[in-house]
Amino acid sequence: MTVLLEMQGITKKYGEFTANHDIHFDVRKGEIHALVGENGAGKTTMMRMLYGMEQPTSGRILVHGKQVHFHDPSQAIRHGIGMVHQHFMLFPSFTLAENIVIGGEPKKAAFFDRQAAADKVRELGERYGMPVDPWKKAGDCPLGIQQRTEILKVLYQGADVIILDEPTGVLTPGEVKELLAAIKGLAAQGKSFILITHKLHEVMEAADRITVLRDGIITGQMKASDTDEEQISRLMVGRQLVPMSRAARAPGDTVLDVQGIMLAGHKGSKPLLDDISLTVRRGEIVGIAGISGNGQSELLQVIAGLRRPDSGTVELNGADVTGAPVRRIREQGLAHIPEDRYMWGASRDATVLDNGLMGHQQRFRKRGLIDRSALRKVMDEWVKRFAIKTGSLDTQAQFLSGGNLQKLIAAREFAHQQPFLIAAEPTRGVDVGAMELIHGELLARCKGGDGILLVSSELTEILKLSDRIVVMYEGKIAGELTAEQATEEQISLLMAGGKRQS
Amino acid sequence: SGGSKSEQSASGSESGTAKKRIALVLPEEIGVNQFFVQMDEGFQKAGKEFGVETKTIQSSDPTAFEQNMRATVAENYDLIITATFQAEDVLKQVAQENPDKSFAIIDTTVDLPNVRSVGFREYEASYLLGAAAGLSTKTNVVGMVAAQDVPLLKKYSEGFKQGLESVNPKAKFLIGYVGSFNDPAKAKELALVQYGQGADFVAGASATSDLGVFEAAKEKNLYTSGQDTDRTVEDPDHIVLSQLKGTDAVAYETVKDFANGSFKFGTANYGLKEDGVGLTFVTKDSESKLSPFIGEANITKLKQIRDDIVSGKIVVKNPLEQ
Amino acid sequence: MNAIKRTLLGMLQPVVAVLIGLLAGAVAIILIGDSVVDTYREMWNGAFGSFYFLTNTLTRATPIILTGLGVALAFRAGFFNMGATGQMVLGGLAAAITGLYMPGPGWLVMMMALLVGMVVGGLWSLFAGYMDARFGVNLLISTLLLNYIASLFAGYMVSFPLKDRTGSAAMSQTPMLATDVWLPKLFSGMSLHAGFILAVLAAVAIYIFIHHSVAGYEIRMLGNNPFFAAYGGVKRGQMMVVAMLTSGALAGLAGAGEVLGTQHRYLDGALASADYGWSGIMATLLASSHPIGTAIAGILLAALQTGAMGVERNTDVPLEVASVIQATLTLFVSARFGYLFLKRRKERKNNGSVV
Amino acid sequence: MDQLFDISLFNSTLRILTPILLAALGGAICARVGLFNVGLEGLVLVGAFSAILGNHLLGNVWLAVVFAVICVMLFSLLFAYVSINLRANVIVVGISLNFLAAGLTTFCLRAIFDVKGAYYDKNMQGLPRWDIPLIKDIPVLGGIVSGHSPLVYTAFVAAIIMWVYLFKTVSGFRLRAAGENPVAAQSLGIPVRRIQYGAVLVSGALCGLAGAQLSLGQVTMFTEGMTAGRGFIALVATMLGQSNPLGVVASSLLFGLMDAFSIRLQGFALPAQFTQMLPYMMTLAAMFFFKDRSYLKDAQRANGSSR
Ligand SMILES: Nc1ncnc2c1ncn2[C@@H]1O[C@H](COP(=O)(O)OP(=O)(O)OP(=O)(O)O)[C@@H](O)[C@H]1O
Ligand SMILES: Nc1ncnc2c1ncn2[C@@H]1O[C@H](COP(=O)(O)OP(=O)(O)OP(=O)(O)O)[C@@H](O)[C@H]1O
Ligand SMILES: [Mg+2]
Ligand SMILES: [Mg+2]
Repeated sequence: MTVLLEMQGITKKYGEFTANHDIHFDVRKGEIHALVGENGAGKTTMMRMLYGMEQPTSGRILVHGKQVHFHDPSQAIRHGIGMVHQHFMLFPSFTLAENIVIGGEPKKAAFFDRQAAADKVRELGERYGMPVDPWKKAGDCPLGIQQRTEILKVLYQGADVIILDEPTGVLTPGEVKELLAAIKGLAAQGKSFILITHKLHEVMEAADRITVLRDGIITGQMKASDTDEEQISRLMVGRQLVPMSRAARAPGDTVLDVQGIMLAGHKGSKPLLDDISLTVRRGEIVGIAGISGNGQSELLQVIAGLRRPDSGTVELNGADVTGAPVRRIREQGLAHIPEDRYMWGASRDATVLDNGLMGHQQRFRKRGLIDRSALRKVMDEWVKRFAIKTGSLDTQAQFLSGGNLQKLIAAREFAHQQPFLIAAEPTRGVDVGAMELIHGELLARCKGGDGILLVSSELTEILKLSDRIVVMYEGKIAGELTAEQATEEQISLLMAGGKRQS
Repeated sequence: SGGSKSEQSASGSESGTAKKRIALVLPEEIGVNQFFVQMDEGFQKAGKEFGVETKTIQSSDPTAFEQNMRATVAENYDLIITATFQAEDVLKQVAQENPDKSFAIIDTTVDLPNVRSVGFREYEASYLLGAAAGLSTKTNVVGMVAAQDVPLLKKYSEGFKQGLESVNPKAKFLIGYVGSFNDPAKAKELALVQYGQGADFVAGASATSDLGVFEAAKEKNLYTSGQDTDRTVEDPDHIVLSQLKGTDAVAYETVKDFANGSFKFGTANYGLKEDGVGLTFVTKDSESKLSPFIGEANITKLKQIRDDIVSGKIVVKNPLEQ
Repeated sequence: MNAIKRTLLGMLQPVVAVLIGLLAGAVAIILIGDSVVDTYREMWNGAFGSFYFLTNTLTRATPIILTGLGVALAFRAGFFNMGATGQMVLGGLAAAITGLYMPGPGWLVMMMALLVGMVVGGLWSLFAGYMDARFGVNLLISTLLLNYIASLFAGYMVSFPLKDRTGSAAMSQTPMLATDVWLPKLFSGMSLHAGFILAVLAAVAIYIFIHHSVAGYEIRMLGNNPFFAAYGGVKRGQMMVVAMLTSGALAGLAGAGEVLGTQHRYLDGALASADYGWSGIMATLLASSHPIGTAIAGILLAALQTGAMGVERNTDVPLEVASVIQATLTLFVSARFGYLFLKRRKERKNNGSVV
Repeated sequence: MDQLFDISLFNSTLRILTPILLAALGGAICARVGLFNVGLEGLVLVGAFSAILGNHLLGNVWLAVVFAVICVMLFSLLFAYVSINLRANVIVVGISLNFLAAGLTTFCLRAIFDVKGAYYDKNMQGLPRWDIPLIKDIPVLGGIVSGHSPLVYTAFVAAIIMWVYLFKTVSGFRLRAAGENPVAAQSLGIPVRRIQYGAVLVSGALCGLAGAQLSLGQVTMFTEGMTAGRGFIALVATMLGQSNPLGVVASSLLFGLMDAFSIRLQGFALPAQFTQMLPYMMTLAAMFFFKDRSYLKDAQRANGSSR
């Protein structure tokens, strides 16, 4: 097979810090090359160099055997390299069609032929099994659709080598299956992929070759057929992972009681939440499954006090908190790992220290001032316990890798010691080691008698942790299953709006 | 002013011939008002003629003015001239703090032993102008475009109104305010509105903005009047009168007196009687020819009114004394 | 070591910018055919030439610092408050009214006048904040518009009901305040008044508030990411009230300080024509909303202005050219030469392969 | 009351709003590329001066307009260079430009024309008034619409062209993209900087026209500071119109109408200060009805200065 793209001895330094060291890496025509590694291992950095967003400190990049220097992404695009970024690069107020065709817009004279663009996008979506509504605004779409839009954009640009940086992080199992199938189909047609993911089963399912990165160094490179998940994770983490076992639990009193929540949709459209009732007891984990955009986010916002329901009640820890201010709800017993860490969970411009303080203001208040030294002490512990990689506590949060930021947020919320915890997508974009840590922590809390409401688009996560599983579809509860009853097929069917089989 | 003072100042001047140094410190930027420009011209002219070193200092705002005044005192000018009501506060303070320094103020009165003040009774000239308008209007509607609705400008508007009512009680008086001293476009709109309301004479009393009134007059064949200097020369067909105020002469005289050693402190007040204020064609001839809108007959009547004011037969109320 | 290096690098940026600004100003001076050296010497003298001129500069800096601090606090909370001028005008007017009509001993009246000025400025600012929070009326626009409304209203008040009827009665101004109500001068014969002390104290207090207090933390987070703040239980409404009220109160204090310390009466147009509001906004932006930095930038801007006055008085360079030089300097002071220069060099050093 | 509402009210509305509309369109295109232009006031002032200067030098009112446009475009390059290349805070740059323009025009007035305060030449020809052939005979409409300076019509045409450009053409689409998410636009190879420069230049051209309308259309003269805050009102119109050219037309119309109305309201018992408040009050009131602030938020975030 012909080598399309090659990195030879690439090293990338940020000041003193080496993000990539002596990387040798290549992509062949029609292959899917998976790149795996822990958070902060240097995967994204590698790809940014390939895509012209960063320049290597030393080493060479070859395309079709010829050395290239990319100074900006447009040059990479011209050489047939496309990238789907982990954090989307979309224009929220533009339609999906506009987002996809930008840079290669169909024209009538100098005018933008939006109809032609929509037709092309519709056709493109159908061809690759990723249909989108071309006329919808990107900002109004759920993350899954935004992700799809990003992939379609790269395909529209006609890339031969497509870099996907954690493309499945926000997709539902069905969507993941479709995506992987589409990738494989495209690979068969001669397109090449670099696939970055933390989900090893996806790697095993789709990849032809696998490269493992640890602390900026390649620790292994092999054919997918020659290896297994265990070996890969050992290469990634540098140690053996212990499989977790679930102890039987005996749930106690109700800690969260949601009754008949209604939330109207935007002018005349379907309600966002339609008569949702649900309880969580102490010492149990209730999982909410569903394709993103079916009301999970809104439900969490209602419970957390970020949105007022049109009717219905929320009772937390024995008190009615419907429509109460967030602070009161938190004091009443809520901790909350939010689903979108950049939108809700953190302030990028603030320091790690300031990000850690949120919600703990009262605890670290000393005569109206912030007791920073006490906070530092506590946060140093978090950093150690969750192995958060950060320059210092005074680094701005935007310089943390996504996984490390997630660990910071989790640590902050676990520190609340509240009887009820919302964990929304707690391990999105997090590597296996960190995932193990967060899962372990969740189970420990549950064992200690706290109630947990887990929302995840990751079915395995739901199945692994939950005692009961609630499936949401179009703002309604489509079904509820116990951990023993539930199978992946059953849940998938409910998630897709199918009737519950009894 | 003794010789010792000039010796002190000599250190600051380049030649060492002990030229007297006089500063004109203005409370605003010169371009804000034609009146300042005129004053500065008289000041500079006298400086050249009488061999005095002159320096004009403008100020961007009241705080800057105070700082400029104080700095000018510190820099040892032999005489510091300033002008207008805006300068009163600061001058009172500075002059009191520096009793051995000489000051002069134009256009208002500050009663201190080391200040020479010259005020004007513009309202007398305004009265004449108002009477002229009242005598001449054919539509019995006259207007005025003033800069701002502030007490200061009552000197113009109230005097005008008195004069107008005295000769033509039935005439309707319109007044519009620009809200700014330098927005000719807005002033023009105001004049056009008054024209629309039937005015055939619109007086300008809005400093630089008057230019907009003049343009409206030209465009709609209205009659208008200017301020301070003889503006009729600019467009005698439409600018038919001009209210006069001798600020340049006062600045000139002040410098002249100081240079000749005949400078005296005290207050003076110039009105029609002293020829400090006036109206073209009535108190002073003009290069331009008289507009038929006013007509010789009216001028004769106006001259009579002027004489009556001077003799005290007509008493024009000072609008600022209420 | 690293901290020292960072501070030095941080200082390099403004120094380079000022140098370029001076260079650009020099071009303007040469164009009109004057001596660059003389002009800049007079500029320096006008700003810092002697203790007297230094105090002049600090006097002028006082309202700039105070409005700047107010703007900084609002910016930190994410509210783009452009209404400093209006808040200052109403604060000044209110202080003058209190100073004139409140009975009691002078010092008490003075304190009350300052307080009332702050309250009125704060309420005017809060009004804009309230319209934003409650009705979604954009703050940036409303504060700009409220400036005009405040100035016109104050103009009406001092032209009619509150007009000074003593003396020549020609000015739109309130009567003069009794001398025992004036803010004390710090040095006799100099214009610097106690308002400057208040400004310095305010800078320190706002610094501690923003960077070390819990409420300040919540305000900062609100400004950084309002969603994050809401999620963490920060009460947006409450913090908005605190931020806008304080912000307006500081502008009101600036106005009250000018009235009690400099003009000793409310004089129509005096506060607006000096552009303290815009200068305050510039000071804040130059300092990236850091309170201490805002105070320093305020002094710098004031120095440019008093320097320009010095140029006007002592050279043949006219006032408008002095203001051209002043504008050129501020234009370049906010530019990031130092930063770009350093960054490029660093990149070259670190990434050998970059062409 | 019929004195308040007559044809001349609407006629003068069109005159009053034109400089504001032109400048606000300039502000809108800058806002669309993420540059919040507080310097409109200064740009218009330079335009007003250079229009008069051009007329004086070239003796032709059309060349004078072109001259003004070119001068302001050059002046606006300063804005572009300092804020785009030197990454200075756009608001500081805008405020500085306002001061710079005030100083520069005053200085040039003295240096070139040797006058202070105002330059006025009674022989100078201002912009002609166009009587539009057919429309001028229509009873009411003719009186309102016909007989204005060509720049009045230009302003409305410019608004429509800008609307078509921004929302219908490919190039306008990319311009909006560059403003909405510069990083993403850059990553697609869209030349963000070049687009920003282009937008600033267009804004300069529009402000040049605005200035020309003020000094050659509404009156024929230049006086110091004759913009008298119109640039700031244009800024408000830009924001109120959400940087959409048609929205900007609507907000400028509102302001122009209220200003024309407030002039007529003087003399109806209210003190002038209160009638002068009317345009600002009404604009404020109008904001209760235009609440979509998403675009403004982006614009504020883009210049990052609230941090
Ligand atoms: N511009 C930069 N300056 C300094 N350090 C950087 C920079 N970019 C990345 N890093 C650091 O380099 C390391 C590698 O980051 P990278 O994003 O490539 O990791 P990753 O493998 O993509 O991690 P994740 O799985 O979390 O996405 C991280 O520790 C990161 O903090
Ligand atoms: N100037 C910088 N200094 C330090 N780190 C930086 C700098 N610029 C970027 N980084 C870091 O480089 C990495 C690359 O960022 P990217 O946007 O690709 O996603 P990510 O943070 O790696 O997300 P995730 O960890 O989920 O993969 C991030 O860790 C980012 O915070
Ligand atoms: Mg990554
Ligand atoms: Mg990363």
